[in-house]
Amino acid sequence: MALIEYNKPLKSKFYLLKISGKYEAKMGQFFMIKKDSQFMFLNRPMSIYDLENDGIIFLYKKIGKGTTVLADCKKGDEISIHGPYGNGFPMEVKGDFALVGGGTGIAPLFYASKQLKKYCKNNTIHVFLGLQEKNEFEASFNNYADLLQVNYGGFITDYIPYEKYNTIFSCGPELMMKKIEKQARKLNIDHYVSLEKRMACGVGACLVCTCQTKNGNKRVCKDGPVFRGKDIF
Amino acid sequence: MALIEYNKPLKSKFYLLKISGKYEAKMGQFFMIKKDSQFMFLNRPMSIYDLENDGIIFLYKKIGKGTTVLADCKKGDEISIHGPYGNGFPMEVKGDFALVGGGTGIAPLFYASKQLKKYCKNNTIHVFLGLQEKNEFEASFNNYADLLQVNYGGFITDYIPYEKYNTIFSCGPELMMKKIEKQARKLNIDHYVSLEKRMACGVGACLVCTCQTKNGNKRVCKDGPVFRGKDIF
Amino acid sequence: MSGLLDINFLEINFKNPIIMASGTFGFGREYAEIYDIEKLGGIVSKGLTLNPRRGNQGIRVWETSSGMMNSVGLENPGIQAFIENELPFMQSLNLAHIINISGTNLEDYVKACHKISRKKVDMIELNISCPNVQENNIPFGIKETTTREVVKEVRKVVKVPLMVKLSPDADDIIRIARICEEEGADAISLINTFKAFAININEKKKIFENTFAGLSGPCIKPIALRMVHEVAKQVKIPIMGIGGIVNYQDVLEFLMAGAQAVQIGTANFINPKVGEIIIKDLENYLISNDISNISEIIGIVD
Amino acid sequence: MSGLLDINFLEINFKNPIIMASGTFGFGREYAEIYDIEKLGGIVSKGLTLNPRRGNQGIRVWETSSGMMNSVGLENPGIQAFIENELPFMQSLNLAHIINISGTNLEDYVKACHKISRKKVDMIELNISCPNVQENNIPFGIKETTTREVVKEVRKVVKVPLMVKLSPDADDIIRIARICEEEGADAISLINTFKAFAININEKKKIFENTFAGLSGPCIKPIALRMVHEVAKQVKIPIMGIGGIVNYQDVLEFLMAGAQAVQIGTANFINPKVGEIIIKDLENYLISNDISNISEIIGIVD
Ligand SMILES: Cc1cc2nc3c(=O)[nH]c(=O)nc-3n(C[C@H](O)[C@H](O)[C@H](O)COP(=O)(O)OP(=O)(O)OC[C@H]3O[C@@H](n4cnc5c(N)ncnc54)[C@H](O)[C@@H]3O)c2cc1C
Ligand SMILES: Cc1cc2nc3c(=O)[nH]c(=O)nc-3n(C[C@H](O)[C@H](O)[C@H](O)COP(=O)(O)OP(=O)(O)OC[C@H]3O[C@@H](n4cnc5c(N)ncnc54)[C@H](O)[C@@H]3O)c2cc1C
Ligand SMILES: Cc1cc2nc3c(=O)[nH]c(=O)nc-3n(C[C@H](O)[C@H](O)[C@H](O)COP(=O)(O)O)c2cc1C
Ligand SMILES: Cc1cc2nc3c(=O)[nH]c(=O)nc-3n(C[C@H](O)[C@H](O)[C@H](O)COP(=O)(O)O)c2cc1C
Ligand code: FES
Ligand code: FES
Repeated sequence: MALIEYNKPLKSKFYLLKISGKYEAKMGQFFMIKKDSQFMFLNRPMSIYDLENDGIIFLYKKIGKGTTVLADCKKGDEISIHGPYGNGFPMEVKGDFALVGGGTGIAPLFYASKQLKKYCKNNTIHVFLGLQEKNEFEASFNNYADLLQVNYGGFITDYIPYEKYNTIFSCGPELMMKKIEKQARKLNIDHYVSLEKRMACGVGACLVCTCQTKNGNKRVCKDGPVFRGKDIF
Repeated sequence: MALIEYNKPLKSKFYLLKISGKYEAKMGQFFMIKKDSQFMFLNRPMSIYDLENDGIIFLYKKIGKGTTVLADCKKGDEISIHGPYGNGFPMEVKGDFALVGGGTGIAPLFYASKQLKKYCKNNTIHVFLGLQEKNEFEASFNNYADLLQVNYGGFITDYIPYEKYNTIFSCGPELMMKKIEKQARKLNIDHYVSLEKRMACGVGACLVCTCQTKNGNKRVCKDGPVFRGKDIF
Repeated sequence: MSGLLDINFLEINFKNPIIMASGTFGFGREYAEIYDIEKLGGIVSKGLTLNPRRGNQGIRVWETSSGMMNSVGLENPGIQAFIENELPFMQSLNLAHIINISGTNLEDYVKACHKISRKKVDMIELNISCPNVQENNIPFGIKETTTREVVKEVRKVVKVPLMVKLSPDADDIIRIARICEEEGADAISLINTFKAFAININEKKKIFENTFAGLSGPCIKPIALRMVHEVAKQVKIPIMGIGGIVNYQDVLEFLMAGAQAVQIGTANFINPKVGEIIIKDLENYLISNDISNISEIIGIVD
Repeated sequence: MSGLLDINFLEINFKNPIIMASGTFGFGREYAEIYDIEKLGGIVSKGLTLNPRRGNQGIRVWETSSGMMNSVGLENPGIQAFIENELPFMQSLNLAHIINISGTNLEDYVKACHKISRKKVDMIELNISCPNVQENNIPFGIKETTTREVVKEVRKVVKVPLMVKLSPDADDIIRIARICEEEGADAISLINTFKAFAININEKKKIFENTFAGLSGPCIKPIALRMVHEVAKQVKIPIMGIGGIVNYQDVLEFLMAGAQAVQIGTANFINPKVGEIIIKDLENYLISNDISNISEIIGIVD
């Protein structure tokens, strides 16, 4: 059990939720969170948006039962949180990066850009975001990204100069990641995708989050959520 | 849905809960309240402790699952409330009153003493409370009672000068009410008891709160919670 | 009338498919004090038996995760007192009324049904979940033979539409439904409560004097929906879906699964105005989805 | 060892009556990263079949009120790969391990059981809730004849203790339990998930490609407890209680109702350390209630 520090509504039904406590995690990992409510039985997987010394921040969108319960949370409310889970984005990466996020897929990319900035000092980090409308959180990406490009309503994939990058991290709609993979394969870019699947345990024990890869069934929660693009598409 | 104005912990696991809104009710009636939680499916019946212009106040004790959920509520939390339900104490009463409460049975007596003071100006109202230890709310009974006697740990029934009263309202452990009824019958006092039974609907439709009376089965929620002592014991 | 929600069930007109379930709505009087219950499609009476019953002793209700157990034990005034004191009120309401009949032996079932069937009632719902005192206390609706027997005999005396209400504890609910159909039931309603158990661990005793009690509420919905879906595919007579419905989405699930109408029980205890709310929400759903009558979605999911 | 919680179940020593249920704990590896799982009484393996299975397509999990539905479809590496890659790990743990075996026809059941039975395993749990592809896809454990058949044949090849896991959808769970006993089962575990249904009302489609899915979690506890209580009174072999257990109070209910031990499934998903917590709480309960061994309360409620 942990306490909510804040839960700010942003545009387009996005929320920034900070939960107090000391947490350690790799970029691209996720936590399972849940508030006591009759409308939320299972935990909800949420990527790390940011880690601060005194808490962890999630960026989520209100889309259904559980996220509606979360959206109603207030400072001081108790919330249960487990994790970090999942493999996360690879740390032993090299070269210049494009981080591409669409919709809620944007969430893990902020902490990823922060981490990359810290550990890959010599490489450029370009961030590409696809959103329906302008949102309050965008600007903060400028703290770590060497370039930030946001597209509203269209296809962010149309605006990426793929040839510039050695590595791409992408997270968002399947169609988006698929398009990127096509380019990545053509240009021999290392492309890592972060997948979303409905989960129960979050730790790899129940097999409800299985996805099909070139190497057989994999558990998104344990073997992923980050996979090589070429293994998925 | 209504908002919680405050929820103050008192001694002996008692709490004073104020819910905002405009309410009207007779003394001895109750409301059904519930907070969203996986640990609270049914509403909980709670007597009216006090009615103010901008809200209703309950005095409850944390004894199980549901009251633990209530105890965790904070100012600003949403709570669902239905009512008022039940018959309440009779308004067309006469003479001098003793109000006798034990444990959580004390709750309805505060609003009852307030109402009696207002509508039966010429009669004395004596209040007798049985508690395990001194509590913060006791003193407020002095606002309306002409006499307040509190007993800690023992039997409050031993301290009542029964012969002084025309009418007794009692609420508390069955043993307490039974003892009073014995005296009331002897002295020909009008004795009204407020009963507690597990409830589901609270409105008289489901028959889970039936109690046996001299006049056959009665629903505590609808035909009661207030009955004539002589019909019950 | 908007026409959006009205349905025809066994040639009876329901303003909408929302019907209040037996035992959870009394005879309608109490909720009529709380809101305009004539907005409802219909109500089912508290379960009635030939003779008055005082019901079970001890605790009658126990809360569970997303549900409740009840052990009311069919407390009711008996069919004669009902006809005299309650039926006129139900008949006076501008909505469909269904009379729920229970019994603990065949003869009582038949006599009670016979009595009520001579009155002008819209429909009889035969509750076959009651233990048969003559056969090891196993409820009639669990086994095929007792189900066949009671439906056959009751059918002979019932002149009004006859709906049989199934128990989820039935050995094979599809077989039981088919038997009801074979024996002349006009419709099927399902499900009644599940047989369930609870213990007071502090006292190391069972909660209910009667040992077992009936489980209802949202906890049972996924199973109820499965049974409705299975039975709807296997019988030709119409079905009323029951079990754990608390909002309009649940109603849509049951209708899409093949129920022509639904009954709402336990949800009334959580919010007394739930019927009114669901009807409003259903209307809005139909309007915003451009559906001209609710019957269009019945059985739409395979 | 404190001795407070240890139990003897079929001559096997369990540190405590808390066992992790099949399909919810993998083979133990994942939770072993999260806490010291050797504190547990035992673990049951993910359900294994003779041949590897890729499991079901489409959505595999759906949340319900106080529960969840799953349609994993027995994804597993097959008995041979299990023996090579996973069994050594399970055997290396200082706790009892139970191997859960499933099949879709009699031959596969027998072959799989035969294979695993030659290894040093503590116990086999026979899952008879799987649809029998040779008989209309009705699960073996629903009908008496198929239950008898599979238990009889499997018993012939199983040399280790054999526990049969019952389905709550069984026609008559007491009869089915008795048949298992008659055919030589050493113990019974119950219950598996309930067959349930869910609809996506926006898409007007069923949620699961496989149509139905299994319901588990606290929502089913009152029914599971009833079944455990009923079966415990009707068979002489020991019982493991399963269904909706989330805390030590639930465990006490099952033990008092007659189960010798319990299995915990879905609760692991809500709090991964639930096993550790429950064991601690049970210990405290026994100490503060002056009970010297947990077995003292088994079946204490009539
Ligand atoms: C590894 C991972 C990380 C994620 N990170 C974020 C994030 O940072 N921000 C964010 O807004 N969302 C994120 N999501 C998606 C988020 O988990 C879902 O939006 C959320 O679970 C929806 O819950 P709900 O009850 O509101 O939706 P409902 O549709 O009512 O949920 C019903 C069920 O489906 C599941 N579900 C529904 N949509 C999804 C989905 N897209 N992915 C997984 N399960 C789903 C729910 O968990 C629940 O069990 C992530 C998902 C995964 C798998
Ligand atoms: C008309 C009426 C008025 C009441 N007024 C007050 C009041 O003003 N202050 C107060 O502290 N308590 C009052 N009570 C008692 C109060 O309702 C219970 O203490 C409360 O429901 C316990 O809930 P729980 O979940 O904490 O207990 P648990 O024991 O965990 O509850 C389990 C179930 O039993 C029911 N239950 C348990 N104890 C009682 C009880 N004594 N009466 C009725 N149902 C019970 C619960 O509602 C719940 O459904 C009143 C009861 C009635 C019937
Ligand atoms: C308190 C209570 C009393 C009930 N009494 C009856 C009854 O008399 N006859 C009957 O056929 N069903 C009775 N039922 C069953 C309901 O009509 C309904 O079938 C069941 O509760 C499942 O629906 P729900 O989950 O919406 O409550 C009763 C249910 C409850 C909760
Ligand atoms: C995701 C999941 C997978 C399961 N897989 C199996 C299985 O392979 N074999 C089996 O016998 N039971 C399986 N079960 C059933 C559980 O072992 C258990 O009987 C059931 O979930 C009820 O217990 P619970 O309410 O504690 O979860 C599975 C349950 C779940 C939730
Ligand atoms: S959510 Fe359980 S294995 Fe992934
Ligand atoms: S609580 Fe339903 S009749 Fe009293």
